[in-house]
Amino acid sequence: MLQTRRTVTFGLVAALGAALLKPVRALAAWNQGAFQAKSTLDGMNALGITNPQDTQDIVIRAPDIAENGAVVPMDITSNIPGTTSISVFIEKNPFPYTGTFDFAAGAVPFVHLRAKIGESTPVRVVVAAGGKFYTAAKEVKVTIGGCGG
Amino acid sequence: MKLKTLALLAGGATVLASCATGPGGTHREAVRLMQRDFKPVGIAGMDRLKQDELQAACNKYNNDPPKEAADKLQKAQYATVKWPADGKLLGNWKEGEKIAQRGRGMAWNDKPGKTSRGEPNGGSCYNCHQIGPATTSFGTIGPSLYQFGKLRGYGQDIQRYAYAKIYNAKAYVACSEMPRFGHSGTLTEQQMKDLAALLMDPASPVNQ
Amino acid sequence: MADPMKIRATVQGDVADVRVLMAHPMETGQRKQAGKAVPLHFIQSITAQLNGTTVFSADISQAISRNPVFAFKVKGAKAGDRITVTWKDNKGETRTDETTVRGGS
Amino acid sequence: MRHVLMVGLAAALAAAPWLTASAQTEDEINAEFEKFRAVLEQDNPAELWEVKGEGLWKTPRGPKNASLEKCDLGLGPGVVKGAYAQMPRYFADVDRVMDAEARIVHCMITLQGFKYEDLAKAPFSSATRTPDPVSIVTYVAAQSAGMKLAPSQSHPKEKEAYALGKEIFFFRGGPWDFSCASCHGLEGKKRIRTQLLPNFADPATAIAAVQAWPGYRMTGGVMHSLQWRLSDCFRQQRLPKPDYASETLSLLMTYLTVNASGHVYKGPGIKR
Repeated sequence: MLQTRRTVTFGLVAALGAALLKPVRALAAWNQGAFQAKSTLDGMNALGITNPQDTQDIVIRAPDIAENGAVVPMDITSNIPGTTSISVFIEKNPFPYTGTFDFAAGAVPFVHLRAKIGESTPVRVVVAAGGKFYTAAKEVKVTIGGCGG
Repeated sequence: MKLKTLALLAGGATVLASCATGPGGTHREAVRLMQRDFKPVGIAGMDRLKQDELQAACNKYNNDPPKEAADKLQKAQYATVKWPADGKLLGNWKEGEKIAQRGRGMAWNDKPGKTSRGEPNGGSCYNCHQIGPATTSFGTIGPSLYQFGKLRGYGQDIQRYAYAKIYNAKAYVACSEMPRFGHSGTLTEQQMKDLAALLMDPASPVNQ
Repeated sequence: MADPMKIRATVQGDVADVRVLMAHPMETGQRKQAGKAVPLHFIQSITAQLNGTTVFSADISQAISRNPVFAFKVKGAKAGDRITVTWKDNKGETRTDETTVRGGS
Repeated sequence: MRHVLMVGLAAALAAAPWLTASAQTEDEINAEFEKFRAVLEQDNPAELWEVKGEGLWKTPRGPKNASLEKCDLGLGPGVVKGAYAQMPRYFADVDRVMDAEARIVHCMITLQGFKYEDLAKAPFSSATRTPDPVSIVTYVAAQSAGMKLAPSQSHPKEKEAYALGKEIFFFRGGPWDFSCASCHGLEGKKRIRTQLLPNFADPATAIAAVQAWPGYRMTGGVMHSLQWRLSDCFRQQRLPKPDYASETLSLLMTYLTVNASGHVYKGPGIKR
């Protein structure tokens, strides 16, 4: 379903042409079901992600221990040919599904983002490529705060 | 020094006179400016800018008083310790752990004896000390207190030391950076007993 | 009105490194102010175009940090190309800014 | 590609150690923080306020409908480039040493007709509001990025300011007997909880005080200035509250900045 939505979106873009003024995203619905899912699995189901294969070809560069859970920087790179999107799940956040990043027309499958992490958690990444899903995860530990004053 | 004297001339004869006594003049001028530029907020009144004898002495000696002066200061501070009327020095280590974790109290928005959230004042202990093994985010300004009782013994003398050190740290090291939790009215007698138990109860995780 | 974004785009070879700073509170709905929960307010979607063609887009949640920072890479870009970034939040507010790709050092 | 390989290797090496955090040394944790602080610094949201501050500096505003382009930050009216690296400094028109934000406030009052009482009412940032002087000082500070700190110490009042600032830094008071030096005058790498405490009395590490503010604070996601930071230090010292943009704060900043003299200013900062 994830894959289908992207294809439809890009098809529309092509149909309307490059001079399209409105942002493409306005045409695709923000997936409320996935974003409100309380587990990674439910989020994946809502996005139509099925049977993601474990892979070494997704590189997640994030801190082993984050200095501040309010801003955890991550660089995510997919080395899988034909990557069209990268989705991020912060497994122990109240709503794990954090976002999907789509690459088209020559964008390199890489994204840098900064996210809020409530407690130590695996950060799971799912890549869509060639109609299949691939996944990798990285543990991020969040320490508690400073003086509390 | 000469330039400073000139600059301070405008401040009036009293300032000049104090300046002639040396670096103390700069200290006095700094205090005057702080008293002018600071305003009271809630429980933090202007009296907090008035140094007591110990604070003034520590500033005077750059926190390193000569032995004789240090002994005198420590003796006076030890005399401020109010011992529990019931003679019991150890409370509940579980309560002590909470007090050790909490870093709030005594600041602008806090209330007398309570934090702005209505909790009892904290002791901020983990800010500076390693204590229980479960907390890895501890500070290092003070020494590690892990296995405090196990290493020193659980006797009455060590219990008294732990209680008095929490009550008035300056009774042992005149210009220690550790607050005087009993003397300043930050912690209650029961809270100090609970902290002493955290360090001294053989059942406390500190001593495992 | 929303404050402007800061967009930086630098080309190395034929790959442009695009870095975007956005001014947005990204309220999670969990934060309390004066005892009352601040309602959810966050960017939901982002689109980036190179000379008018969409190259990067995203749907995101409130778990993205306040004042979001994103970086991505675009192949086939050259100095002087136009990069346009648009965001839209859950209240329907939107902001578009653009920059010109600069040659790398 | 090399980058990717390196990251992959690091990930492989670091596969499990977080699970045994107690075995991880302070140095390792701090090295990890340091590595990602560099990542965070590369794109600092503080830049959003630089842009905003520049607009505020150049736009005619206030009861007198004037811009700040005639404001003298010490290098002549309107000169912003490099001014921050030489502040605090003595200003003859007010016969005192002023730090950058105090000077900006002075200019907003004298040139634009704003009132001190209004500016001092809520001078610090919240999640939803950044006071104008904070944005402006962020802009002004950014115009000295990459320059060597060289606060002037030629005027007698500037030398006096350093000596007085030093006294304020070491002043012990309040119910907990704290001074600034209780946390920021310590030898060795001391920490409060997990936070490393730079020693501002030591010229080698004093730069950390000056570098950080104005800075973007990740906790709460707000832009704060040194005025806020020092005020908050006094709160944590359990002392009363220093007046916004007061002389006392300028004196303390003089002490900190002169100690950091000669270091390259790389701000505005990004802080935990």
